[in-house]
Amino acid sequence: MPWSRDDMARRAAAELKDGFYVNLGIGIPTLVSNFIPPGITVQLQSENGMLGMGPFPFEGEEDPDLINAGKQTITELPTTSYFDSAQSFGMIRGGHIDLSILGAMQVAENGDLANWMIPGRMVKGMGGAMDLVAGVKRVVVLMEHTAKDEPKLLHRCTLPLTGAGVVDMVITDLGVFAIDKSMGDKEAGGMELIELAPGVPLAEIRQKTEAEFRVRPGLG
Amino acid sequence: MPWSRDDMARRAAAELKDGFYVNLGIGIPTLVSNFIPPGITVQLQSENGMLGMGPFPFEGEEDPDLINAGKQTITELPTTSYFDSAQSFGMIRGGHIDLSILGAMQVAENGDLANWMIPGRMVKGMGGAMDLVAGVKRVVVLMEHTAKDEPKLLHRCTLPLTGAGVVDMVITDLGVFAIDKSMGDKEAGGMELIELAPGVPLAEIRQKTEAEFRVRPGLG
Amino acid sequence: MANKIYPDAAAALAGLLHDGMMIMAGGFGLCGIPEKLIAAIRESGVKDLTVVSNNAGIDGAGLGVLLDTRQIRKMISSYVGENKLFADLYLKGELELEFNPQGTLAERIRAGGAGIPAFFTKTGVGTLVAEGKELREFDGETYVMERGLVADLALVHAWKGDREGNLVYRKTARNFNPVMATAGKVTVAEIEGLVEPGEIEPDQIHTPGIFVQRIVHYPSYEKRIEQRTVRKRGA
Amino acid sequence: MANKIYPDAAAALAGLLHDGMMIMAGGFGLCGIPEKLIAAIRESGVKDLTVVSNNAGIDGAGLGVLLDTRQIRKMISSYVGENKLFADLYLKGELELEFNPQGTLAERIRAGGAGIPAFFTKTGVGTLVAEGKELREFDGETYVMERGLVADLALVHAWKGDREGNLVYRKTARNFNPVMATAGKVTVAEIEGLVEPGEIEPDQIHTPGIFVQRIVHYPSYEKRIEQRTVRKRGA
Repeated sequence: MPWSRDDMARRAAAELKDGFYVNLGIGIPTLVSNFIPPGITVQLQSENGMLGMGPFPFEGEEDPDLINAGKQTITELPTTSYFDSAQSFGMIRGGHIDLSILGAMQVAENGDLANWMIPGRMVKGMGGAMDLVAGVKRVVVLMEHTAKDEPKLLHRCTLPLTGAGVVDMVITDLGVFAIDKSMGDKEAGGMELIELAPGVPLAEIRQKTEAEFRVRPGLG
Repeated sequence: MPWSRDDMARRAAAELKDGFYVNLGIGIPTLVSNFIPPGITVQLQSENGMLGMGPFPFEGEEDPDLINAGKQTITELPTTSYFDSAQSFGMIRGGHIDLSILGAMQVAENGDLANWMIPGRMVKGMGGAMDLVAGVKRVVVLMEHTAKDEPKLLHRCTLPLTGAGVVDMVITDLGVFAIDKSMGDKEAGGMELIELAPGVPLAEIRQKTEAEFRVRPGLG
Repeated sequence: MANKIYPDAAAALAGLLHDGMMIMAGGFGLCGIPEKLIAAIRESGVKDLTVVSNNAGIDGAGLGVLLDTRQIRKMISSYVGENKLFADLYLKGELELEFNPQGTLAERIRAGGAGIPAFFTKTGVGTLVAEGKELREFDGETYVMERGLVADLALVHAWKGDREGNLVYRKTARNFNPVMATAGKVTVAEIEGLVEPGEIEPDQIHTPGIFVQRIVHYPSYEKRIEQRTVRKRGA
Repeated sequence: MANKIYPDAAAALAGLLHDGMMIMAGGFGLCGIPEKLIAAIRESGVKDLTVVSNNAGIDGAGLGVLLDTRQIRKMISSYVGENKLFADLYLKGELELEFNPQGTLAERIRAGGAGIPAFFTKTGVGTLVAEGKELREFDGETYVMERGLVADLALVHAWKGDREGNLVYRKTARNFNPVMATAGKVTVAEIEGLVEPGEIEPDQIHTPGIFVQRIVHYPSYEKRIEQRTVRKRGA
């Protein structure tokens, strides 16, 4: 049975380590904060200028001066600090954030990521996504395995890239893939299926994936 | 009679305008703060990270965390703000400081300035001087006209430069020179004597100046 | 002290506006935007503006009000997804758009204010953003060169300010405001609270007064919320 | 929360030191220097250091104590005029020296911490500082390219800090400390006052905890004054 969105978020949360500084994208990645394992403390960064993001406010306690990068009202924590946009992206670009978990339209087997633009349709902009994938130490993509039955894990992305060779791991509703970015475009084989959602046959993943990938020995 | 150091500082203070942000170098330039004309308020910047520098503290009130760029104990004012070295030099390099008044070993008729190094003797370092002359809107040099009877206003500097084509005005004990930096190295005549200290003969200035200069009509 | 306080936003902008100019406006979404100054820009009728701002407001709020009046010719932004009129004008070719990655935008503005004409960044390498720009390798990694940005006018919103122009921002309303304050040939700040010099602890000043030429004080602001997300009590 | 607090400076540096490494040390003159951490570096005996610091201390104080023991191979500084031993070692060829203009030094460090490998500046164009470096024209003006700096270890001194590593500096003791905190592969902070998270107002934090990996708290410091200048009362 494929993973639910909560299952996917729970699996992504297993990538967190105590003391990590983490940036969560909008959509399914936001759910990850609900599944932080016990005994682990992470600080969530919001690229509009905040470290130590707290939960949504109680009704009536919303503060228009306190929002996250998705423009949602949030709260602060005892660990919170605020800073300006240049410092925020200095933090991101300078490699100080341990982990970024974000959504994607397409991921290629060489680690290329596309998640900001569909040519010919309205373009909303990349926001901070290009900075995050270029600067954060480790990039985990959390997305549905297919879109309208079309594969999203591709040999090469067909949409304009957000970043080239930037993705380290992809978690979909069907399984988990690790990408060895150091392989680059030089040869196939940089992508490896390392986990299957319980009861999902390997054949199904193969059929729904365009990207070439190895299978971790013993899997499936 | 040549100007005293206080006279020179007073003349330099006439370059201040109300609301100016000013950086004063060590030595004679420091004296300028004693001669700020009535009705004029300026904020003094200290490049180690302070705007709105106050006077020396009363004895017993020295604070080791509060010094100026000359490492002297100072005080703060109601207008004071503190910031880090990157912001301080962003302020300087970005052209936000109106006026820098500093000392010099040599100034050339094209606006070149040398004030940081004598080759073969110990080198102390340029500190913030190169940033100041490159970034501040207007640079005024305050110096003795000669050193051991050798001219300091030269055709070209012989010492390593602090900045090329950066000086707008030179005030010495004998007079005041304006330098039109836009003339650059293209032709002589960028430097003009615009004031004489009272009773100083033009002939004396000519004799003690190697730089080529015009004399403002009616002077001397 | 030279007076930096102006009676209202229109007065604070008097003499600073001309058609075709470049204006920076602080804020992220509708958070920390210079709303009174934007309204005064609208009233002034100045047009053909190039506006540098992370977002373009929403329909009828923020910079959206300058889209209504077609005063903006070009936006330099990182994300404009919340504005339907924007999409409409853009698709009809009535509005130019230059997308910058958000961090590149912030750094370009910071560089402009700090006298840095250009810098290199990893962000955008291998994407549309790097097309036509100089690429360069440092220590085995490829970077793209981006240029500093200086505007004719920067508009910022601060929480508190004193007569000298020292500013303090509040929570995530800080965002682009401090860097933009450094990058305007002239910077005008609207503030929520006006205090005397000395009332703000000098270690806690976010924007030193040197960066602010004009100040206008309004005691109340609209401060719309884009996404009102809450949780239940006692959950 | 992962523990960042260490019992003393030696413990805070344990496992981080190796001969030939590059260390950044905050401070301007003797103001805001990480004096306890410098003393622990001396005790450790680590050598062949490249030290990035605006100054080199004075004889017997600040980084001067690491010159006494010949632990420093090279200094990257803007001004070393207050140190006689420095002059001596340099003239004897026992110490390398790289002068950077103070603003270029600050910007190189800030760039290193912010993932900027290189930038252009006007400072130093036409001087010895620009020799051998790339020059480039932007909008009719000539600039020199300077490189970002990242150190193996950054040592900073702060006034207050909490267990998360959020730091606040005091007056002009701030100087190079906040930028260096961002530019160390590991950053160790010595603090004068330790408080609990939440005790520092989040709008007033100068260095967010993400930049600080280890903290050591000492309640008292030497804090020598280099130039004790005073005025008379009732003048």
